[in-house]
Amino acid sequence: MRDETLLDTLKRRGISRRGFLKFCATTASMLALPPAMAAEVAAALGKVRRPAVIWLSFQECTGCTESLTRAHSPSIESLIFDAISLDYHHTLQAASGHAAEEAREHSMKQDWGNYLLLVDGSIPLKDDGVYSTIAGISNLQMLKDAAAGAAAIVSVGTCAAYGGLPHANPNPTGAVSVSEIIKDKPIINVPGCPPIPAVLTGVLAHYLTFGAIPDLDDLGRPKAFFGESIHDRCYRRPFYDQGKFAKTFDDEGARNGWCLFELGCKGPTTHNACATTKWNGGTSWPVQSGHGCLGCSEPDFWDGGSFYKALSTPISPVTGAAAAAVAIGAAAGVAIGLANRQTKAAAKAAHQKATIADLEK
Amino acid sequence: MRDETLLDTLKRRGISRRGFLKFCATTASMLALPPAMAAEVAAALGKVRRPAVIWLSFQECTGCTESLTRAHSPSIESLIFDAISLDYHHTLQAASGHAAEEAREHSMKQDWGNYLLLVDGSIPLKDDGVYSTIAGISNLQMLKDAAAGAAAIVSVGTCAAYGGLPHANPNPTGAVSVSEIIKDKPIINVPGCPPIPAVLTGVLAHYLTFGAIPDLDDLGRPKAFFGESIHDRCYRRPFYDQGKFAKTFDDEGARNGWCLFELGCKGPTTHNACATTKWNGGTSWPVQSGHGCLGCSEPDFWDGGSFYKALSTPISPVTGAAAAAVAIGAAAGVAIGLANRQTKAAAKAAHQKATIADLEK
Amino acid sequence: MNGLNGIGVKVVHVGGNGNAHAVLREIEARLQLLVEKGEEGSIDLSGLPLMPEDYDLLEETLGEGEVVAEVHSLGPTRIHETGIPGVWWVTHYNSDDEVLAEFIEVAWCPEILLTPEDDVKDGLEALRARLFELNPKSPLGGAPSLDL
Amino acid sequence: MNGLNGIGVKVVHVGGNGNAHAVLREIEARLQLLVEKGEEGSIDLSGLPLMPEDYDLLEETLGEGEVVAEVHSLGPTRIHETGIPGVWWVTHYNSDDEVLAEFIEVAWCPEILLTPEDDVKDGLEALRARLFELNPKSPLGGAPSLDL
Repeated sequence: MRDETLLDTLKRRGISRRGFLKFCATTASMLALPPAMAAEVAAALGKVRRPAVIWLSFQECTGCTESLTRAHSPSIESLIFDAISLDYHHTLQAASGHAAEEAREHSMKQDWGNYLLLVDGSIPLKDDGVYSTIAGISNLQMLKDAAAGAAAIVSVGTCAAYGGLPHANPNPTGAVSVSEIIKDKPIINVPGCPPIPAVLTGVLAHYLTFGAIPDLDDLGRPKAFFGESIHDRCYRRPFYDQGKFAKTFDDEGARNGWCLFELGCKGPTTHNACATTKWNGGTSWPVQSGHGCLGCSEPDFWDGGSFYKALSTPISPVTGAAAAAVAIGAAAGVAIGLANRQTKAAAKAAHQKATIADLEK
Repeated sequence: MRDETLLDTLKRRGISRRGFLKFCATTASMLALPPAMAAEVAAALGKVRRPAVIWLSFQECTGCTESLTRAHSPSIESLIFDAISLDYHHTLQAASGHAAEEAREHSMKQDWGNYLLLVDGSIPLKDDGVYSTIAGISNLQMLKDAAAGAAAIVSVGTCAAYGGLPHANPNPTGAVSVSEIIKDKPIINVPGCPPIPAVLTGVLAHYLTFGAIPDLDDLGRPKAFFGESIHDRCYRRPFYDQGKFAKTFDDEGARNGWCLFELGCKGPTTHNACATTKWNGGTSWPVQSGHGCLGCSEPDFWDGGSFYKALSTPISPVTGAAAAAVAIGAAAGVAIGLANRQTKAAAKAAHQKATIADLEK
Repeated sequence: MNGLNGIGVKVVHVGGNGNAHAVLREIEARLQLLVEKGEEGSIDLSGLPLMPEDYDLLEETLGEGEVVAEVHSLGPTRIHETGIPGVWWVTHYNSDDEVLAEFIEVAWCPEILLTPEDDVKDGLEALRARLFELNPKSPLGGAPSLDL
Repeated sequence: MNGLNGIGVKVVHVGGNGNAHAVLREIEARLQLLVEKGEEGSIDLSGLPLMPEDYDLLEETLGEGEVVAEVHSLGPTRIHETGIPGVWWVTHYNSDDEVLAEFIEVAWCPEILLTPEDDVKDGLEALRARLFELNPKSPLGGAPSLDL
């Protein structure tokens, strides 16, 4: 079982080749790859072994785990989780206390140097980390131990990525992010309060597909999902460009679905995939529900002032090359190919016969 | 409209190319061509012009026309009729009397030498044909006039083909078949009392497809439909081979669906397509309803003795090459290809890439 | 006995006439041809007389696959993939839902599902006409190249 | 105002954000590629933000075609040919009927309808196993040749 490929795992679960194709098409969509890449994704995923994953939860509210496990029930996303060998998860496993810690140590030994370490929650450093311990071990100690044998670390949620709410003023526990402690391992930040389930599964799918971590931005976030701002991908964006703004939450503009910028929307300074991925199985997302973006995937978003105060700086109407491509593309009829969220993928989007090799690092 | 092709005609009626493909697949099935021929049928039908057709009804009960026009409503068969230019039909046209006859003469003149002449009913010769006249013209005269300008003649039903019921002893009107009067034109007999609608449309489809009349047997019938006996294609045939017979209409054997030979079934001496085409849109046919075949598509079937007396001659269990092929084919797994009703088509059935040219005369 | 009701007819399943086996053998042969040479083929089910029991045997042996489809043209055509991939059951109906013809297709995809080539040309014209209606001012005809 | 009901929200159709036009232009370009080079392509509808009005415009402009199909694997995938032949709307759902991904395929046939090649090999094995169950005595393996 440990040595079987992802295709084997899915076949054992009765997933047919068409199901696998669908899985790959959906994964390619999730990774913002051009649709023609689905076949290449399939070829890669069909060959890779299941990676072992250990998941540690520190100073957190369990919102991240709730968000991820309650995303879609027997769906593509759950299959991504099935595709990994999730050896240890505080909240989800049956074992607890010392028995659980023994299981963790056993898994770590077995895959030393190769497992993927997922962490949610911040790590309190004040008073020797006494504010959050598991089976008598401080979060700091457990993180250091587990990180030592990890191939890479994924910081799940804004707390693990940037300290999040525990880190907010006055930060009574001295909470810090994973990257402030671990300096010698690749760390992928998947912030969000909570993070978007599809983004985490997308990162896992990328790791499964390419056997490497994705391209990251300056804040350690995968560019595929965080490369553009909420504002750039917002369906209300054209109203911003036309100067049509809601001034209160119940005025004519609000009813017409105009831009929420003046009501404090942080979309222009927030990088996340809500505008395209949406929430609750694609049902809606904050801006669609009529509320501005809080900016929850950015560092220190709790300390950034009122959620209802407009960003003071004028925002350049179109940021970056991808957005410019939208404008050109819309006129030229190649909009989607060029507006692709992943820069490398975008460059290949026009070539139907691109291969995985083109996208690998 | 007169010059348009069949594909044009169907397109004008809103039939798409897929619909045309379906039409051709059904037509190929009707003609007992191998399914791979559908594409070739399509190519041929797409190019041909609509032939003009004149339909004369003589000494008959209108059963033939009823059978044909009430076959399927807006179906493939009605499309075949749409595909021809039915310029004159006693029963179906709105005009009557002298006006109708003028229309007929006009059509004949317009397509002199090229139209297809369809005739149902026998022609009474006794007393100068006085027993059946139309607008003062005897059937004999009208047949001779119309036949002179026809490319070919189709005798629809047993009356036109062999005299039928009017011809039965003591034949008070001196009724004869078309072929006893017309000697200088190709005549296709489509007997049956009434004839199977699909067989007539099949003959028309063949004429449309190949631009020629189909292969005929000794009695002038298209071999595609009359090449094998009812008995050879009967789904109860295996019971005959096993010696399992119904002895009365309500015994154990009748209830078990055994062979009706001993109850007078004329299947072994009757050539027709009932066993495969069935009746009423494929619902059933006499033998399936528990009654033996009357032999209505054979000459003088009214004068052949009781419908309930068993054929006295022992019948060779398998007649002809095609039936032998069934036996071999059933063992070898190529049953349908070889059991094909049309000999030429059967020979080609194994070759998926056969073309229309292979089948044309 | 008086009247039709007095006639003791009952339906007994007597196992078919054996022709289903012949059809299954032909399917096997065609499937081998598809695997080895990629050659597609079709079997006309009206070619051999089949009893209802033979149909049952065919259906049970082939089973149900992952795909169902319906084509609406000249009445419905209903298609399902059987439980044997590559083997499709295609039934043409007229608009009264009567069976016109029935085929087993052994193919990557039943032909009638594929878009006819000429239709795509017509489709491009139709799409351009609709786009022109939507926005008469935008340039037409020469669609933008995808090779940027 | 007291309570949520007091908030005067009403849905107003304001005509979409214009991105439907961009998608239509890409479909046009891909369709031309299909006509001229036979090259198939696919457009991921999650690639550009679309408002409900944009969906309506897309659906109205493309219309409905002759074919509908459903693939049952990993939840349903529903497919329909649009009124523009060669343009297919493919929506993948999970088993809770939530949309996972949505594509416009410009192709002779959407890829997921085609039988995967390896499945046919497995299918031939499966059919042979079933035939052997039906009749253990008959010879197996070497299917009869169709070239007689």
